[in-house]
Amino acid sequence: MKTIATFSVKYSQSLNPAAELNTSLEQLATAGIHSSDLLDFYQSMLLIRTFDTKAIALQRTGRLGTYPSCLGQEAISTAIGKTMHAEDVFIPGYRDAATLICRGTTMQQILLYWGGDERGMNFTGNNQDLPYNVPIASQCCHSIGIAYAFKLRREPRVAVVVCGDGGTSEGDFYESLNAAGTWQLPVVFVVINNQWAISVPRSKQSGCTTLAQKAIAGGFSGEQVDGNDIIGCHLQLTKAIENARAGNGPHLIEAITYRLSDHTTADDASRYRDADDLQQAWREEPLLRLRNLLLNHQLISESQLEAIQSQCNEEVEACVAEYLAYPPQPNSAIFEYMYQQMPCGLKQQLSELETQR
Amino acid sequence: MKTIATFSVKYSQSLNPAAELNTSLEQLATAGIHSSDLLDFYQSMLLIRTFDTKAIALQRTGRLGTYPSCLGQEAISTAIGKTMHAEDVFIPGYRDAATLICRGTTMQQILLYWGGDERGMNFTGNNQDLPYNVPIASQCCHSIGIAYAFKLRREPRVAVVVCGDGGTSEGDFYESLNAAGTWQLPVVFVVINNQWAISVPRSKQSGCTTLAQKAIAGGFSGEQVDGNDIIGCHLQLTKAIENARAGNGPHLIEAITYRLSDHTTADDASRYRDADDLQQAWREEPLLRLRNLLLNHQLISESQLEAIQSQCNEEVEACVAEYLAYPPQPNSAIFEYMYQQMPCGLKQQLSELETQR
Amino acid sequence: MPNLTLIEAVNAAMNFEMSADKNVLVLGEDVGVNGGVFRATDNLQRNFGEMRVIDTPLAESLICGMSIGLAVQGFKPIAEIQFMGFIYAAFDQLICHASRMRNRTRGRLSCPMVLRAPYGGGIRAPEHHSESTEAIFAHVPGIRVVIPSSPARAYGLLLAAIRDPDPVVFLEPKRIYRAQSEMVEDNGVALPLDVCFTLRLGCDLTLISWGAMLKETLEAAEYLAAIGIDAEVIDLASIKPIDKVTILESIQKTGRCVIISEAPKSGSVAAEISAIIAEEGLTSLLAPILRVSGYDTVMPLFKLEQQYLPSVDKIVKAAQHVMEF
Amino acid sequence: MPNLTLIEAVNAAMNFEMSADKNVLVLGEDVGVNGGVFRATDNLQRNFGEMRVIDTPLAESLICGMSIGLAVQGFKPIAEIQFMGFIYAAFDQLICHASRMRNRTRGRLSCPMVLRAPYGGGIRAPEHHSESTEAIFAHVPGIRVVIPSSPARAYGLLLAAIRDPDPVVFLEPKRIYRAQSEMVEDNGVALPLDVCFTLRLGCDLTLISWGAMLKETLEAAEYLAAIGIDAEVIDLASIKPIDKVTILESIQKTGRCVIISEAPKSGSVAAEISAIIAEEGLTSLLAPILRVSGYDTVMPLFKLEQQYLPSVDKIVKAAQHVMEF
Ligand SMILES: Cc1ncc(C[n+]2csc(CCOP(=O)(O)OP(=O)(O)O)c2C)c(N)n1
Ligand SMILES: Cc1ncc(C[n+]2csc(CCOP(=O)(O)OP(=O)(O)O)c2C)c(N)n1
Ligand SMILES: [Mg+2]
Ligand SMILES: [Mg+2]
Repeated sequence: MKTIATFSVKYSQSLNPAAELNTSLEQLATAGIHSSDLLDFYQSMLLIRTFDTKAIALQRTGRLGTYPSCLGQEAISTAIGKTMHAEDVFIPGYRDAATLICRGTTMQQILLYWGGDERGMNFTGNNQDLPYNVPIASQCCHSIGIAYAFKLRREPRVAVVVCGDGGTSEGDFYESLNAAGTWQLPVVFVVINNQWAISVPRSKQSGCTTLAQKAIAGGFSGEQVDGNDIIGCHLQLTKAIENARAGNGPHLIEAITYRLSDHTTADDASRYRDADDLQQAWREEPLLRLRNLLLNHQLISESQLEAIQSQCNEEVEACVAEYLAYPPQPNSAIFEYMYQQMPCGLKQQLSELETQR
Repeated sequence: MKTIATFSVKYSQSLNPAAELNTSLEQLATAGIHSSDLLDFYQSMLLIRTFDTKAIALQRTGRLGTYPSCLGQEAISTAIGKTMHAEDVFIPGYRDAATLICRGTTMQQILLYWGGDERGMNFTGNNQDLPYNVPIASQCCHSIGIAYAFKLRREPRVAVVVCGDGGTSEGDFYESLNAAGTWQLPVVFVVINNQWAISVPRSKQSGCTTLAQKAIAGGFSGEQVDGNDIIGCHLQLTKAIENARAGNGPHLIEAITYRLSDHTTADDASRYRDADDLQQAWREEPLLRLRNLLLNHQLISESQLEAIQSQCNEEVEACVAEYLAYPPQPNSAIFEYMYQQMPCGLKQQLSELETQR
Repeated sequence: MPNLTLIEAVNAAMNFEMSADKNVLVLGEDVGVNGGVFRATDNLQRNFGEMRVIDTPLAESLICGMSIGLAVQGFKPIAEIQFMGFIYAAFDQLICHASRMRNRTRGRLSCPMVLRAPYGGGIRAPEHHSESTEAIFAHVPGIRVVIPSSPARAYGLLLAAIRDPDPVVFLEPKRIYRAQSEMVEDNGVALPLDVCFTLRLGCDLTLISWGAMLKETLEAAEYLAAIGIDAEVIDLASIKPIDKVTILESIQKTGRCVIISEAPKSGSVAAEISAIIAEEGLTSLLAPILRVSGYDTVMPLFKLEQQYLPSVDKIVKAAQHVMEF
Repeated sequence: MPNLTLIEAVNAAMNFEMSADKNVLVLGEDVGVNGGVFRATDNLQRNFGEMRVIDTPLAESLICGMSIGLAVQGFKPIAEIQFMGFIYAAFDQLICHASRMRNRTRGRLSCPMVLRAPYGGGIRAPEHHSESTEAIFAHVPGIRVVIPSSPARAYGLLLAAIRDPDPVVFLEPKRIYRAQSEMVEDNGVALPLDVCFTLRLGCDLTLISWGAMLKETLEAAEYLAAIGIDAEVIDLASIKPIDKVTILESIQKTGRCVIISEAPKSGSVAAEISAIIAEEGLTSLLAPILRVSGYDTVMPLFKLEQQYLPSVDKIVKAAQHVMEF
């Protein structure tokens, strides 16, 4: 027997839970991450956490539908938003408010969507990004078409698609990996491994030691990164995205993080999850370590931190107010976007709706 | 960055195209393959080749429907049939007449099926084996349920499922790999890589260097074997199947072979395939090398070989005669097996059929 | 005799049959410790262990496909698809394999499995969580499609589905999972499949519905009774095969029919019922057969879902229209 | 003006539109060098290159899903599913995404794609190669379903489908791929979608059919004419949305209707047509609406497929029954 192929999966982390950086701030700057970027990261992560808390409060008080919190996943989600270029296309799942906000989706739109209003997906800034995606992993196939479009038009653009640890069990995920490898497409897959698919732990989702190794089945490389370390996430994402942009093909990043919240507001994680596990996960969450890094290196003061928090609160409150004041869609909105031209039969049904109610 | 996982894929071959064995006959006997086995292998492979030739002739003369030849793939397909135990379950695709015949399906049944008669799938000997499977790779999921059943009942049985190189692109294939790995099921996946999925060459099917490495995405091991070398196939299959039987979980074997025929009798491979490639493949086909091994080691004489051929011819002719004389199914056969109890509505439709024609 | 909601009745039926028959298995996403997102499988894993109540990886085609493998091996799998909106990836396995195993093998192998899924709108759920596409399944030869509309019928029909030797798609109207409790004796007595249930006798017109819409349909019948219109109400229950006899007999008596369902109108199960009557009961008809249904649109997000779903008012208007014809 | 078979017309339409519009792409299994297993895409890769005529890996969900990605990026993909029997794995992408992209994003993104597939029985094909499940697609809001029944209509309707701004499932009746040739001007002129084609005017009864069954339907009409029954023959062509106006006008004239299709009877498109008439044209009806169709069984393997498929004789008998009613 002779060995005909070998593969490996690497792990990286720049900022550990104790807020220790594996490099110096100077070196980080050479790598393109300046202190101002760190502040910017922090601000964005705090904004999304503030938003998230508020969204749950809105749901609890009947002013929003079921909402999937991204508590604990702010680092990887923000890093994706910060690393991608405006002209790239983001293909989200449903827990990706952080990335979408970085890319230009307004918080009002996100609230509209989870408030049961299609207008939430009419993104204004990032208007080529795909809308929220609920059927798990189905979005991966879309990223293949989008990346193929870039390649065919010879545009230096990249498709970035995310899915969860649960998503890696779906056929669509693998069919997409295989296609990306076959055509060497400019697509980066980010698997946000938050350890849970609703109540199913990572260990029951797959017998693989890493989810990153799934890329090997697509014929390209995969790696793990500490998904709670926004610096490491940004560095590795930058390499992957710029490589893809340069025509070097696809890559997969498995970001190790933890879903600190219930699956959604309709879920009760205490039914299936150990309180100790959760406690441990809280010690590794992404905001605190970045906050401590900033404080330890005197990049920010306690009072500045407070100011940022107030600013986030204000921004979120303003958006919530706008959301709550949003005029409702007319009933005809059920019909208007089914086809570019409304067929006769639909016109008849619409007029029935208008007259019969 | 630290390496957290490494993987490799191995290749093995025992009998090369020049009929050279990488070991001695004595050692082979210690490994469980005796000269009598080699003769038995040859006889089975010759039978299927004879059958295959005849089936194509029947199709060309209007006495059989579309037929997918297994020309060139006799070694791996026969090896599977010879290695599995009777109590194991085989989950075929559509090009697996060789394996089915080894397991007890009659040639009449195989002809009935390709002759457009469902009775061909009412296998008599191997009556727990699944019927032919046409929707590519969908059978992989069935193998998971079957292997799970063995595990749940603590039976020392193994499910063996095959698919083609094309089949490895389907979601069902990967979902099954992942499930097999998650539950450590007694299932062996055999990917019969015959280099073509109709007109699509292996290189356009996947960017992977090997198809064996797809197993890594399932969290278990995969290997390549020369699929035209029945000795190597048998040895590697034995290890995989007995390992699975012993509770050591799944394994994947990619058997490298070549589809010497058109995809089916409805296909014309000369439209898309190089004549030189085909010529080269003929030099590596499985029967000739085993025949030469037997002759070189004086395990058989030319006249014995002729006798075997006549015997195969007779056996095939007898089955064909039986097939051609088979009484047709009555029209009611369309309805009879839809449900265990025929619902009223179907009874009404059946009586319409009986009276209206 | 316990007072059960529909979802509790579903749970009780599975629990009963798993106790009675060790070949009955449950599998799906989150069906284990979590007991299913609606708690349909609550306590089953505790009662019957991890090997018989299986949390699968997140893969619907696998769930349906492995159920087929289990079924041909003599088990009776009850597979849960978390919401009907996610059942489509399992459709290929259902139509190509589950529905055909018996026919393809001339009875050598068969596929006694149940594919359960919550379906329908009206609970302010997120996108893809409110559809009702039962018509798609009702067109597939070789399967049964069953929809209960009360706790007692959920209990009895699910037992029947599990015991049935052929594949059954069992769709649960999630809007009424907890709408009503009733006394359900947990005695393992199944209800018949392939028959309708006449919930209300009447002689003026026939209202046919299934699942959650029976709530509005029965309310409409009450209202109609108050204004002097005596409606017969039929719960279709078995969506496939359809019990033509009960329907045609009712139409023969009433001569008028309104069919109520929340699925998009075109190509719905309501169309099949209408076609059956137009084919075999036309001479009884005194008025057009009306369908009160969802629209030929995507189910809107929840802000507008009440505009989409048929209302009592709409049913009443349709009934009046038919009566005045 | 070339004499084209239906399959040649399909090829010509794609070739025309790929020349006219560089955003039109073709993708699928074996569509490249091999030109498709039925030669629908013959020469397209030679004419337009490997980047625009794409041999995909063997994965139907991917084919449909990547078409969606291409479409939202402004391309107009024409995806081929090799046989309708293998389209189900693509159904999830079609119903959850392709059909909804415009609606979900309030028009921001749209999905102008065509999903082509050969369908139907009668060519002695292997298992899973002879089904007709158009009813399943016709129930999906947000898509169009189109079936041609002659070379000229294949050409004109496929052009319309490619140019349509919304997703179209285009089903090709493979039994008549090469049954007939006719003059088809390759001039890029599309036919309208959403309308029926009246192939024969008549006043005694209306025969409605689509796809390959129009062959037997037209033959039956000839036979009926010979015995004094004057049948109007309508080619449905657009299976979704259905052109109710043409159908109801015809029924108003004839008062009698037989619908012919090879799909299993229950829940078929024939049921929807029947329901439309029972709802909006009942007062014109002089006789029951009969469906001559396949049975509620799996399409048998080819030894028995002729017993399954509706025959001219069966259509004639149904028509006579309706006339004598
Ligand atoms: C195809 C499909 N099946 C099932 C569901 C129901 N569901 C919603 S979220 C979820 C778990 C997803 O887990 P993961 O992919 O890890 O993402 P996470 O929720 O952790 O972000 C499930 C099963 C769905 N939305 N889509
Ligand atoms: C799901 C599905 N898609 C498409 C087809 C049509 N088809 C039949 S065989 C084939 C190629 C299969 O190639 P491979 O898996 O390598 O097996 P081989 O024919 O080489 O044995 C295709 C595309 C099918 N049978 N099933
Ligand atoms: Mg997760
Ligand atoms: Mg192959």
